[in-house]
Amino acid sequence: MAAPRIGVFICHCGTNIGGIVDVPEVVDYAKKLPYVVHAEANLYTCSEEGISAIKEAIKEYDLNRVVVASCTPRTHQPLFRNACADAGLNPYLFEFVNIREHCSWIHMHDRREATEKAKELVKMGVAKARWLEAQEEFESGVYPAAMVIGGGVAGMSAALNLANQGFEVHLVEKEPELGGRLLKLNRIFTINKAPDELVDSMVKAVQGHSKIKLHMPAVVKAASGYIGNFDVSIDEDGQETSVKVGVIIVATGAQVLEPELYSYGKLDNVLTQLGLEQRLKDGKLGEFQNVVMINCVGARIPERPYCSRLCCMTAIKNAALMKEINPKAQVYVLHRDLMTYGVEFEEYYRKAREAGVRFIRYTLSNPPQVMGAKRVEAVKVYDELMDMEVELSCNLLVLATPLIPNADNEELSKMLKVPIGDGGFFLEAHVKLRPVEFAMDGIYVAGSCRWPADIKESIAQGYAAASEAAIPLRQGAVRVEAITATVDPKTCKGCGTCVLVCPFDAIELKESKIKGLEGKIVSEVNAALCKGCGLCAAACPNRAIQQRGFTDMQLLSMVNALSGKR
Amino acid sequence: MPDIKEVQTEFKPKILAFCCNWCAYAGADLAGVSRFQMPTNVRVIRVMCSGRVPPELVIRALANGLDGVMILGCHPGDCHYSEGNYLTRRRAHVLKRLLSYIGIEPERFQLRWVSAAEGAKFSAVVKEATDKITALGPNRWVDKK
Amino acid sequence: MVNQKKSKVIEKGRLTELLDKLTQGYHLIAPVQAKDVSFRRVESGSEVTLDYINSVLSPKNAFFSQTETLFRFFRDDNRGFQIEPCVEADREQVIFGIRPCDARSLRLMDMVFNGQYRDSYYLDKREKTTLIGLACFEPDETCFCPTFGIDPASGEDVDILFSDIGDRYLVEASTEKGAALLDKFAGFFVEPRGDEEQLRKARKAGLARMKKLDVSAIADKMAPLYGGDYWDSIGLKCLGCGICTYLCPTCHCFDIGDVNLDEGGGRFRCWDSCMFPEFTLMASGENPRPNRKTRIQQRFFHKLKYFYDRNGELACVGCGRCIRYCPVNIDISQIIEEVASGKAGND
Amino acid sequence: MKTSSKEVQDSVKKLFEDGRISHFIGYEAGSDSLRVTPCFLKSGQTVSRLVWNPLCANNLAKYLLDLRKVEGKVGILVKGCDSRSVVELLKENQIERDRVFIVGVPCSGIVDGEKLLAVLGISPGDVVAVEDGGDAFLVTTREGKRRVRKEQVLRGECLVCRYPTPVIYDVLLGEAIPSLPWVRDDYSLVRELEELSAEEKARYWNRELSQCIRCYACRNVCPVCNCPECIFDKKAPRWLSKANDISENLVYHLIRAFHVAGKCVDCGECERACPMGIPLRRLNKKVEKDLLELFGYTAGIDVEQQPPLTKYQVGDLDEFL
Repeated sequence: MAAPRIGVFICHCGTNIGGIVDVPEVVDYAKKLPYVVHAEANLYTCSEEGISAIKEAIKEYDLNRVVVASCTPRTHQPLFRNACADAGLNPYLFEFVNIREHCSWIHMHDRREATEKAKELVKMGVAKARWLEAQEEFESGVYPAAMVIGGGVAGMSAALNLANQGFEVHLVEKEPELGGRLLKLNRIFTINKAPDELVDSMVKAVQGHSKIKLHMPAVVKAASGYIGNFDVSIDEDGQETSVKVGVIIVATGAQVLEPELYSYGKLDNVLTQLGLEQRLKDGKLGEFQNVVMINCVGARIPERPYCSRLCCMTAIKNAALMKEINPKAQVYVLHRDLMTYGVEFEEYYRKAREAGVRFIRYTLSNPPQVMGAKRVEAVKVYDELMDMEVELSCNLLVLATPLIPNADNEELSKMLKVPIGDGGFFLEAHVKLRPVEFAMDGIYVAGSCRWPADIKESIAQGYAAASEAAIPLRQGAVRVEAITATVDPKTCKGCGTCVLVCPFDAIELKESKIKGLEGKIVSEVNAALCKGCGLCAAACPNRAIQQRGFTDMQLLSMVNALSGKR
Repeated sequence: MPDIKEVQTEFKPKILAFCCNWCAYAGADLAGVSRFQMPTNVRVIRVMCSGRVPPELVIRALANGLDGVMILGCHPGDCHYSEGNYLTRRRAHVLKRLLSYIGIEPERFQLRWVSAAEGAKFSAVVKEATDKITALGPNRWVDKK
Repeated sequence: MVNQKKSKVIEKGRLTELLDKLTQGYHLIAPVQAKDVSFRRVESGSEVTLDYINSVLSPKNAFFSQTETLFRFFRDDNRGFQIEPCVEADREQVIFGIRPCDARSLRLMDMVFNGQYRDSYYLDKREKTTLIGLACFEPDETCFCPTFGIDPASGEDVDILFSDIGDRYLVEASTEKGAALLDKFAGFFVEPRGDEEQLRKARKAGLARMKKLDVSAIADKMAPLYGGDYWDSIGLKCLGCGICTYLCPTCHCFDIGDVNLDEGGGRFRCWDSCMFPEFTLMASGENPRPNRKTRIQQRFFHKLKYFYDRNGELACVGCGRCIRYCPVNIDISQIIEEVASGKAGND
Repeated sequence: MKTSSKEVQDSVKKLFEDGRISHFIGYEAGSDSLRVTPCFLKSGQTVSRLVWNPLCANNLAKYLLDLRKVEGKVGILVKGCDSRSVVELLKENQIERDRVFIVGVPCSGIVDGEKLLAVLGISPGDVVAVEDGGDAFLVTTREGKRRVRKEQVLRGECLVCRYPTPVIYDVLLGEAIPSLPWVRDDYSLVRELEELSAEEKARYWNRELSQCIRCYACRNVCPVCNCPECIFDKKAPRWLSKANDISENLVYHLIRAFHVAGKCVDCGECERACPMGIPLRRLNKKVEKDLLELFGYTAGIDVEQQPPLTKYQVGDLDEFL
């Protein structure tokens, strides 16, 4: 390796830096730092002029490391890396020092100290730069096909979206028909239509699409690989087939809780809302007079603290329908809070009230009581508003229960190496910023398997996931910033600590194939899976695994430089 | 009249902060963009995740004579790598106790959560650390040299 | 040999006072009781203990310290350096209480540091030191200094020998340096009463039981064992730590390193150990002694053959420290016995 | 220590005869009567060398690492603490379970030679043999037999041992010992120090660690210090200066304490090996205590248990805000 020849470029940033920090003094200081062969000030290093100054200096001084002290790498790093690359220097031989956000802008009243700090930050950057190494980015092709797991509305929307963009889609549904949970419903809230009207066209479109290969009934048995290159094995009618895809969308939905409360399952006039819809759909409900519905059954309790979001609307929908079927019926909805957000839902609720549905608020500490030995005869409830207990005659009790995660989520999560959150639903990469991606590249999530979602939301999420998934498919290749981990197989002892801490399952213990180490069990990093967090590098007891761009040598050199050690 | 000879040079602690790229470093950037003024004592080293900072590096920094070391990462649950900061948190609990056990004041090593939106918190953390460590005086480790 | 004319006596009650006096004109290094007894610089006589067989660390530290700065340097503005040599020992020093085995080890160290290359750092301290030995009448089980021709009750390698003979010490100077020191502090010493030699003889009675091994042709007997499987099980058992080499009064290997700071720095040397893998690690990555077997073999070959071939002496004084402190009980006296008796043959 | 040397010898002999092992790691008499030394056998012919007595302090698990590549299975004699080191080696994939044959011996305490000599007021040469006598050690001296209450002369780690019976073995020689009667507060040593002021703590450790000569015996004797190239030996980056001063000594011992965190089983070998008598267990015990209190973790009891610093719980203590 050639001796380091470091060039340092200090940006005035107009007066942003230069108005506070004594830039010429920092330049003079930088010139005396070890391995620095050139240092200069620029009015704006990021300007065309600044960029060409870097390129020229690389040639003139035969620089093999470049340090720019200016603003934040979070915005400007790509620009300077490209400048280096244009001048024939590997872009990873560039180091950024932030003397604006982290110095001049926050120490405007102490020019002396700000200058001293800028000098020290430059010293640290130079110390790191001395140990930078040229890196190659990992690039791998993306197999132009997608898999969508789950044939509900979310999954079908995603599949259709991708297929219409021209990508081959494998849609895997475990039931013998498409449509998911929607098929079990009687009506859909706010539009009050039968679900068939919605689903049928979608199902037909899916079934008739030349780009969609339907696997049904089928389940995913195993999966391996990484973005662009997944191998998924599916069990289709007892036959195992292997499918190669570049991206995967998880849209497996959720299920309705069957409660062990309010004599459900013991007395035959107690139903869940879904059970009620099933009977309505099948025309088997029969006569009824007084209907009581209880909301939040098994939800928003310590063992299941979340709100399932859909059950209030479902209860309102069915309460109104009961009133419609039998206007003489007394229909009560006992609720804790009503989640009828937005104009559309609020209006739906108002209409139900107008139709004569009565709403009574109960509290968790004082839940309704069911009366009756063989059948429910009445429900006693403490009405908070009236501050008294009322007894409601009842010959049909309907319980609104929350959506709960599918039992096989955990299995699927292990297979795909995507996380499950606290409640058992799948966990997206970021709650706000990355709502339909998993932290694992190339795998996306949509619909109620992530969190209870209504039809509109499920479809929107299906489209969103498809659009995210289309990016790598369209690009045809993925590049990974060269900050991924590397293993020194000579010193690796195969203890597996890195394997345990890696959040992306990017590291595996394998027999080494390197000459002289054949058969030794060592860690191996899959660069396509590695996201460059460096957890492994911090956990490895003898530092056999390192994160490129953030090696021990580089970080320790910065610490030493800051402490006045060379 | 105070004896002028007794007046010593003011102690200006030198504090190192490892900031994760996604939250704390961005928070520090935001503090800059917002022009929140703060003490000049803290120097930032950018890492991709707070979980990249091994205890060895903290120990080495303190042994080198730095007066304080901070690791600033995403709030629990917000880690860009989903769980890096949880591992950092476990290690930090153990390290903090170990350092305190050998007589290094706990204030000299801190783990704090700073999100990308918390420019004000970043500046508060810097100020607080500077004040506390100034009050403690120079790192005891230096006396050992 | 002891010059009878120089023989003196000091009453035990006056020893502390003498040591106090010594601290005024000299750096006094003497055995101090901590967890174990070790030689340290003391400020007063009362810190000194005489209740010990021998110290954990040998007194070699006083001449060849574990870490020693050789010179300092300062950077000037033009990227040059100014070098400042380290100050020489600023005062004469006295080591009080050194055992005859350790005193002999200094003779062996002299062969290294005062041979072809004269090591001024070592020699400066050596020249400025007066050794006051303490005769050893109750050696440890692990002691075997007679093997190397050392009389644990003799003053052969010290400047002055103190022998504890009950209520007083018999004090004999064996060098001019020693005699001069006695003269300087003549007020503490009185003429012998006459029974001293007899008392000393009685105390020496127990020494006859000491282990004395046959090392007459040991270097020759070592030669055929090189690379042999005799060292396999020893190497397997050995942990590769530095206890034996660091506690050994004759081991003298060192490494050199720099402290490099912004404003300057220094060069230091520090003890090193042939038991450590990186001792022979080359910049290329090649290591000629790649495992514990080859390293421990080196240690015994150095002690029992190479040093002898070069200097005509074996590099062991039988102090027994390595035997006492080895966590896995590797025992150099056993190895000498096995080599000498031919039991250490290769299978 | 009901198990006798004879039982160990017979059992090992049988293992060799039945072809179940090709090597055995045990103890044999040392160069004096207060010492034993590790013993490596390759056949049943020499089993009479093997001993088992209250002097068998060495944690032999370390040697399994050296015999990873031999033909056949390696047999090893383990006490409770040693067996926990074996668990840690298995966890770290450093040995394969089906390549070792573990002969467990329940252990009711190992004698601390120095304490014994001090209590009896004798010198090492006076001791002829030490045997287990239930709640006391039976010491044969040149002057006759003496009985010493165990609590007076046990090694420090044995005074707080909660696993006298091996936690993993293929065969157990003798009856399991559920607990030791003298074991009470495991962490009194740590608590004493925790209660000191920062200044007092610093002074304490300065005093202790300034004695360190960096011979690395504590590291080299430790079964869980098994990295092929220790970070302290690395030249680049250099984590530790070779110059010996208290500051660097502190760096060494702190980092080492961290590296064995969650793996240290308090076998006490580091402290036993230290020629300078540095109370190293006090450092490792602190980490052990914190891991227990913070994460409910105890090392070396279950091969399936994941090391505490490689995992987390969302609800872990958060004192950082």
